[in-house]
Amino acid sequence: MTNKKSIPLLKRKSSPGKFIYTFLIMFIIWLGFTTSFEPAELITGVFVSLIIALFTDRIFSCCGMRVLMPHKIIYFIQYFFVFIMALIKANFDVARRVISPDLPINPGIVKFKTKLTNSFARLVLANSITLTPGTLTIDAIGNTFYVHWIDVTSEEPEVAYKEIAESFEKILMKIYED
Amino acid sequence: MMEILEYIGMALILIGGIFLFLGALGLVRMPDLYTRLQAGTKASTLGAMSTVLGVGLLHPDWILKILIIVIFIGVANPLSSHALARASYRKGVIPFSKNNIDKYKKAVKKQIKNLTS
Amino acid sequence: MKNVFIIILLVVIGYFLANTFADIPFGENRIGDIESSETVAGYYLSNTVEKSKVANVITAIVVNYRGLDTLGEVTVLFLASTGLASILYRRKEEEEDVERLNLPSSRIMRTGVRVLFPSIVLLGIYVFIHGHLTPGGGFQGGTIVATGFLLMLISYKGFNTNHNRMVWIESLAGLSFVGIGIWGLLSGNTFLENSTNVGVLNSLISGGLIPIIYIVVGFKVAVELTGILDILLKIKPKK
Amino acid sequence: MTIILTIVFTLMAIGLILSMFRFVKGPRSGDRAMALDTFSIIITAAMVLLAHVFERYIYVDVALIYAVLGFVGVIVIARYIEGAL
Amino acid sequence: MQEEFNEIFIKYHEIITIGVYGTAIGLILIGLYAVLMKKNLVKIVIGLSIMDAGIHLLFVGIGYIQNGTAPIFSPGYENAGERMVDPVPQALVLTAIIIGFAITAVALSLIIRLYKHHHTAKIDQIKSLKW
Amino acid sequence: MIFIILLIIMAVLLLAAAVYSIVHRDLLFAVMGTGIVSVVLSLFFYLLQAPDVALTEAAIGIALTTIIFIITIRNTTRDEDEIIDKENEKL
Repeated sequence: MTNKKSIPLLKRKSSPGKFIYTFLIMFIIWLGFTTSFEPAELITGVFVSLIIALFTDRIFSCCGMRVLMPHKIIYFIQYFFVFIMALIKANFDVARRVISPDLPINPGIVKFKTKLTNSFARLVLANSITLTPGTLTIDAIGNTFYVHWIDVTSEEPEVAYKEIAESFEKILMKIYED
Repeated sequence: MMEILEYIGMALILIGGIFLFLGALGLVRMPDLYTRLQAGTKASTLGAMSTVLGVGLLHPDWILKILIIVIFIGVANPLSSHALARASYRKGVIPFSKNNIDKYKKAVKKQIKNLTS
Repeated sequence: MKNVFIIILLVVIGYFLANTFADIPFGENRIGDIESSETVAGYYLSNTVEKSKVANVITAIVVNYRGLDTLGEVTVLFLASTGLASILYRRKEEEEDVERLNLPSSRIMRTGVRVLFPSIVLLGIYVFIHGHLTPGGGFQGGTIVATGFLLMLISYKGFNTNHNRMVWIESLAGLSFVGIGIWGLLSGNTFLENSTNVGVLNSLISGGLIPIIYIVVGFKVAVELTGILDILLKIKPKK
Repeated sequence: MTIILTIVFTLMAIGLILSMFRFVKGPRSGDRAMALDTFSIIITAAMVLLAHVFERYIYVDVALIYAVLGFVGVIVIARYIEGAL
Repeated sequence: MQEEFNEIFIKYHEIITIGVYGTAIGLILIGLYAVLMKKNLVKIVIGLSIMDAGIHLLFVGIGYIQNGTAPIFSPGYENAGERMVDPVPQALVLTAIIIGFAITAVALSLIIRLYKHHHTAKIDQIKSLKW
Repeated sequence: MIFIILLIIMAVLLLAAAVYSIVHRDLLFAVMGTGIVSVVLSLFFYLLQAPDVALTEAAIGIALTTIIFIITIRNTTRDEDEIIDKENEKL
């Protein structure tokens, strides 16, 4: 469970759920690209998304349709707001540090363990950590995250976990790990 | 209604410009690579997102493509800075640290040992 | 001595270039009224919309009016990829121990690349399907698709391109490109001339053969560039 | 409105110059790659803003390509620094 | 915004001309300098690509028309043919960029091959090229 | 005003990046210099109302040119004068 090896790329199994999920996401992105609802565009979009989904569904999708359940979408929206708040806070933090003349920084690399096992959830967590106040994901080996922290308050993994990742991870657990 | 959207859009564009500038300033002022990466990534990502969204509010019929651009920036930019930080650490760029807090060194040594053996 | 000579040469070339371009005022309208203009640009700008119903004039020039040039361009790309393959040729027995990457990339990056790859391919396909409506076209779209493959190739060890399938796609695309061109000849026009005239301006189905040609070109360019990258990434320096 | 756009473009131009400064000075290749990344992201934003100035929707496509592909170059450089290629 | 733009264009016309043509000519000269002076083959190819960039800029600069817009008849611009920039140089440059990439790829693969043979990438040390 | 600001900045940046990539001894940095030339050149084309050309330059210059140059310097040497310098390799 903890040190689960990632499955080689081409040996992943394809499944109908994954296929439909990939197809839907690709079609939404296609709509974003064209921004038009003409029948010809829609038919081409369906066709192209089907072809791409056929070839890449086992690469793209982690867990099929169960991410798109209604209650999970609510969690997604909640996550989005938490993330946006953290992003804005992060930027004022950076602005404060950059502008102040004596550079108030005390950087260091801390580590903490995550409970997430799904690699997609880990990607989301890592990107969120990179974009939130004073932290930058350097690496993830096994289930340990190594994070460069611009203002280290404590070296203890538990404290670091609480300060950096907990608010995101709670919601991500609900989305991906149920 | 349209005027309100326009004012919000202009405000977003201005904020975005300021943050893009601050990101570049952080790139110059910070003492070592990792802190530069931090300042650069965060500020420039929010700056670009906010500018792009501001333009989207000025032209409501462009909003879908604008949202796609915002999502792509949000996924791709942290990824590149993560790759850069990891590669630099492995090539021996030592982070600037006042109290020598570095939990990553051991893990890298162990991993390299595993790879070579 | 050589230094001085070269600097004198550069100064002379620079002087004459600057002198020449000082006579061409920047931003001057040299086309004039496009209907009665004697320039090629006037002809293209005034005739593209009615004759071929293509919004993007550059696409019309590249694929339709100067179609033979595009055939040459595609040939140059094809020659480049074959030339590269033959220059960097290695024997079968050497091929055994070839590994593309020395080190694995981190799991976060692998996941990120996995998520972005289908969207990048979709973007490339969007660019070459909409070549006649928006900026872009077959060459650009093919390049974007190849960039997506590049991203996979540099982060996954197990990702391999299927050589046979690539050869098939490339030959089919090349054949249909030439076939469309010869069809133009057979129906009494010039090579690659747009003999059909269907659709409404600024909708997806417009421009007759032009979108089809650009889609074909897009596939061909994507496959060729992916092939070039695959060959280049597999060579290893001698230790 | 025009004054805000002028301010924003001036800020972007100063940002470009600052990252060029980091590019020329940066002691290690990581710094230079970071400067390249900042370049491409500032230019993405500038392109979308210029599409608003020129009032043409189709220009946004170029910015889209930059947003998607801008990070590929940096990842390639990062993989080379790592010694993985 | 358009009128203000025109005013500025006329007022600072010389600066803009020097900015575009001067940059292009500067790039060409810098590239040429590298091609002629540098010993390393990779540097020579870099010089070639910079020269390419200058020539592309020169072409697109010639095609520009004051107050012009891109030659694409997109919605809302169906009748704007009068103020579109010259499409011909753009089509030429589009072709030239792709071909330049192909040339760069072949040149670099030749350099790799030469390095394997001679263990150097400097032209003054590749003795068998002399006769 | 926008036009003038961007144009002058871009002219300066283009020439600076070009000179940098010609002068610097480390070939990796020279290649990154060409990357900057290509990025800024793309904005230049965009400003000169040539989105098609800008798109082509963006698609080709940013990733593909960089990787073929990088593969070449990996298979040859990274130093222009081929003086193998351990400190320099490490950077």
